[in-house]
Amino acid sequence: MTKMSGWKKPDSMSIVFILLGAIMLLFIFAPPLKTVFSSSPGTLWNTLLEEDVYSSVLLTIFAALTATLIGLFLGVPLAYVLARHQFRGKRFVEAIIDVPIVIPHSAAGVALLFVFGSNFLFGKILNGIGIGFFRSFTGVVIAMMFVSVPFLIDAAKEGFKAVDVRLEKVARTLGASAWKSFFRISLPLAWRSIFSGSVLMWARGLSEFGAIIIIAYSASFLGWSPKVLPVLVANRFDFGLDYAGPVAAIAILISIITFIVLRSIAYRGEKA
Amino acid sequence: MTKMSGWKKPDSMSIVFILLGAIMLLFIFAPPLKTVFSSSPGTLWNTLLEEDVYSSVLLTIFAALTATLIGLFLGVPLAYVLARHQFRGKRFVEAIIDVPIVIPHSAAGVALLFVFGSNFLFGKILNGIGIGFFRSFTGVVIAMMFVSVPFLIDAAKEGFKAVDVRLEKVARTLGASAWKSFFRISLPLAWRSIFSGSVLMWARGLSEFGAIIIIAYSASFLGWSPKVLPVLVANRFDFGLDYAGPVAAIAILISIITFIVLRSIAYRGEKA
Amino acid sequence: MISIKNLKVNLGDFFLQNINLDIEPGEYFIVLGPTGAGKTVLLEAIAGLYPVLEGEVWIGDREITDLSPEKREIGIVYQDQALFPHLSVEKNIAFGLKMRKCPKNEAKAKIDAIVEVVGISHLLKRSPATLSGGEKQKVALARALVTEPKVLLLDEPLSALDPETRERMQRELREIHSRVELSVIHVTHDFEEAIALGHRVAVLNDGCIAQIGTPEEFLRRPSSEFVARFALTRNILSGRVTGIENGCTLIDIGGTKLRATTEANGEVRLSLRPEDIFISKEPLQSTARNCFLGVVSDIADRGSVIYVTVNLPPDFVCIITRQAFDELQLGKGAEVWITFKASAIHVF
Amino acid sequence: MISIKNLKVNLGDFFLQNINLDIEPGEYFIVLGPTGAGKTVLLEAIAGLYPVLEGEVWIGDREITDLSPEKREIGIVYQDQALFPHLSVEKNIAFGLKMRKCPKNEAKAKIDAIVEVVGISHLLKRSPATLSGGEKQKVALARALVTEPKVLLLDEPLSALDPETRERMQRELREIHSRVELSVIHVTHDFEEAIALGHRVAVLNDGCIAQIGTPEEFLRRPSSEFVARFALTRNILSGRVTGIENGCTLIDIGGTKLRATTEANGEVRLSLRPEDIFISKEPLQSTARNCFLGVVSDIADRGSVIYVTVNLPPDFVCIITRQAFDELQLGKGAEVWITFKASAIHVF
Repeated sequence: MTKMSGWKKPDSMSIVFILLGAIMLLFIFAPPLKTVFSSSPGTLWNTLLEEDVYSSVLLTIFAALTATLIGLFLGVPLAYVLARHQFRGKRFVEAIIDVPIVIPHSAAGVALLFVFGSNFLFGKILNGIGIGFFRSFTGVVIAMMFVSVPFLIDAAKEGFKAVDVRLEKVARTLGASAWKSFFRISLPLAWRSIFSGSVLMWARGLSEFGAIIIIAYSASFLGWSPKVLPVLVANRFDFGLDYAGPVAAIAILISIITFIVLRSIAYRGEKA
Repeated sequence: MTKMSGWKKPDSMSIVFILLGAIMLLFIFAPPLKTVFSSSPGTLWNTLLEEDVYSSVLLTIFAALTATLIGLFLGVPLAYVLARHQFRGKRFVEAIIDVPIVIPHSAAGVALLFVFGSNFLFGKILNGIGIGFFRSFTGVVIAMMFVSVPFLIDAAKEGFKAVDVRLEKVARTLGASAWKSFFRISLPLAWRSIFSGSVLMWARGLSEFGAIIIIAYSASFLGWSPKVLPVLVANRFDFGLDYAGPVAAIAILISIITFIVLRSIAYRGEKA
Repeated sequence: MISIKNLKVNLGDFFLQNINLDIEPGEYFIVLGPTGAGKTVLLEAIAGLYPVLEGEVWIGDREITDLSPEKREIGIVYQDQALFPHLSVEKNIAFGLKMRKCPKNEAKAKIDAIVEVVGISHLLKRSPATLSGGEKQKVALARALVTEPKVLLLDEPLSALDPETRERMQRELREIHSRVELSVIHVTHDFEEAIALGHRVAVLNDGCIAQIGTPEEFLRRPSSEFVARFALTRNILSGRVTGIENGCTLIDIGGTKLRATTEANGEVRLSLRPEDIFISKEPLQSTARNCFLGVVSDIADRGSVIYVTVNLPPDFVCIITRQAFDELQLGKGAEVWITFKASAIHVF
Repeated sequence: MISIKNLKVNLGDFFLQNINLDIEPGEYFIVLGPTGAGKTVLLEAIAGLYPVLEGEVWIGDREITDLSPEKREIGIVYQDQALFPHLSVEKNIAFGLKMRKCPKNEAKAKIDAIVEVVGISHLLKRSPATLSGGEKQKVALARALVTEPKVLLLDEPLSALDPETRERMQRELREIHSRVELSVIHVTHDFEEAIALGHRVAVLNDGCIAQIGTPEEFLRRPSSEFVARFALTRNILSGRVTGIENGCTLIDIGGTKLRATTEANGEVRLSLRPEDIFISKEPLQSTARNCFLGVVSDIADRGSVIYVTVNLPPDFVCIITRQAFDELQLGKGAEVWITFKASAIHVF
């Protein structure tokens, strides 16, 4: 007499929604998948062995990592302040944080030049201490950081919000200073969100093209002069889709695989 | 005898965190602000009156809007399914949704060509019904949609999650079908998140450069053949920062102002 | 009116199974269980809101197991009321009528009637956010009742309320129920609420029904120690049957010999309700077969009543009114006599 | 031990103000108030976790108003315990000692001692997520107590527990408190909890203290109707003083004339506790000055005790034990006599 209740028979809405959702997923996932499978593994391997490809991969990964580390140092405190304090204009500050997501990427590159270019304030300071910006590793890092740091700040903010503020309060009454309560309670409990925000920031940095092409078409790095991966792809596309395909596939593989692996580490052991 | 408690005296951590946070905010907000104020209002106005600038503004805004509307139609159902149902592989599906954020933008353009290009499956279908993709308005819309739809889906998902599922259940027992309960209860209660997700999607579409430059350096639109704003900025930058500045300022102004205004509409009446 | 036959649902960690309930028309039926016993899921399964693995749900002679929730004519009220926050009180109540395409005049008449019964006519234009807990509860009740369901499901409807409102709402629930005759299934974890409201009560434990009966049966004859504890029977003791004397069974509980009316043998567990024990300064002349001298070891003041623990050993918890307590002038360490009938002892 | 002088804090919608409390060393002090009265904020202000607008906090003869929370030696336990989820029970308890740089051996000895007192030695290696509500509460208590605070603040520590555990924990709190002598401020919305635990009680209403006193004073002499309602004094009536007879004041409550010992005049509000009313089938021969015939209009069964409403009019709610109820064989509509002393009537 085993039977399923009527509830389990999907209603018309569920069917339509799942169908529309599947189209959406197909739209999102088909292009990268098609790109990856359009090149044979052999072609991908040979492409990866080209000097301007592997130097580009190294530059891109390393620059994005540097940007993420600086982002952690400056962004996590901001996220904590926003998660814990109420103040006038907080909405506005939160809107500002998302500004880099919404301004056109090439305009972001131009805007960064306006501030960090050698004729301008921060640029002069950087120059003064011997750090170049235009066509430099620093320029790449700053561009990546600018466009990607909102993801880290937003994720960290949500992470801190999810930590019961009373845990910190109890820690204080037990003798912990504000610093100790932050490092022993808040940070360990929010690390999952911060880590997955960092992964997103890193991956988003990796993906940046518009701001970087304005600032650093190529950058000197470890004796090479590589372009970042997105620039390399666009550069090769000038010679046609067949030529750009394998590099695009490599770029996609690197970002998707690291993103999904690191993200699953962040969520390991946690329920859906 | 009025005095403030010791609690109100900021501790050293608050001071350091606010300082670091302020640096972060300055880093984010100074470049766009500097760019906007580097051109006089008169210059901005004259630039806006140039045909290739205003046609570009119209193309960009309208294409991003079209992308957002399609995103709403396909993305909101997916978001609802993800918010309400548990299934194996849900984590993976959620990771897939964020893939467009993390793959290099130029690679995304290449990937879209692999699927929508005239030699490929969807491209053939589009061609068959007389819709071009390469260098077309459709291409711009699809590129924008691809890179920006994750923002809408994620926001809508969070919005639906915040609606107590028991409201829908009560509606069902009161005689509402699944559809009615969705349109009368779930959607009105999640609209704020969906709207602010749409704003973010729209603004993110506006900002796309890498994928679009691969697919549509310029597109035919209302008799003109404009480039999207980010491409126009990069294009003008080839002639120098002074030439690109005003267009970058216009692009930044349009995106920031619409973003902040629409966002404050979304949150109007809600507490911080 | 409503019959649940062999119901089985998956609760993730465990199953709710072998659930058989027959609820009479107009009966106020309570399902009692601790937090996490699956009480809410049981209601949702009945309403068609949670998948059923096995079993059937019938309303009268019509099986509804496969019906979608909107066709079942079963109303539900949740603990935190689940009012639609974007609709006014009036529109909340009208929602069900609108969904069922009830003509406007008729809807108005029905709303006016139910609002009268529940006593919330003055709240119609308000937004749910501005209501107090008790008011919200009444609106949720009116919203469910206005569609004239065959069965009303109440999911811990009073536990989010403060004690005073809860008592008042219990009384009002009894009154509303007596005015609109329909079958109610009310789940709660509060034993006193069950006793105060239920015609019959079912106790859930480990996914099964541990006992079904009237409140009186739960107080007098709990089927197991679990039920006895849940019924706040504060004295649950172990003993050994040692013989029979004058028609009473003698039970040795660590030296003290109780007289009980049971046919059990060997090691036994038994319960004794605090209100069945009489405390006095002098030994009592009565027909009660058990009378012992002990020492007051704990006093728990509850305002109107006071729980006095008397140690023989073992500890016996007794309840007395404040008035009696003041008259007896009890304090910790005082010597008192406790007296109870042989029939007050219940052996599991 | 701890003195709060003229405290004022901002609660957003309103202020908590004119708060003056002097708590003795070793006193168990209860702050009672409805949900949203600012009880938690009051505790956090005392602990230095919430900004104080005006006023002072003293421990002994040391002002601590400006001290940061980690220097105040005030422990706090929240309603849902707020255990650090990423630390084991042992590390939760050790946290405070570690922060205070207590040497390892000494810390171990202190933990062993407190764990013994609270009775959780067997839980040390467990993760907080695996504990039951009562166990969590004890761990939170041990964590606060191990640092030997001067004052312990308890924020509704028992209200998240089920009724049986709550009763047990009340008893254990009393015992733990008697073993570790320190001042406790315990906030709750549960009047019975306040009565069961508090040496003294303060009632909060509208941001001010409405009354401070012993539990007995709250039961016998509530300062206002608000307090009386909160103390679950079920009979609150309006009347008019009509004269004096044999040393008793006559109060007319809608036709029925009560005899009270008050010097009030004119229109009055009065309260009468249900346990002060005696129910009988025959008029009672006693020194009690008030004796009336009425009709049973409602019966609310609470298991051990039963609330019987007798209508004269007006309604009088009386409490009797189940045993007495069974003996009287009461039913709705039965005629009964109610009897109470003149001194049982409290006029506000």
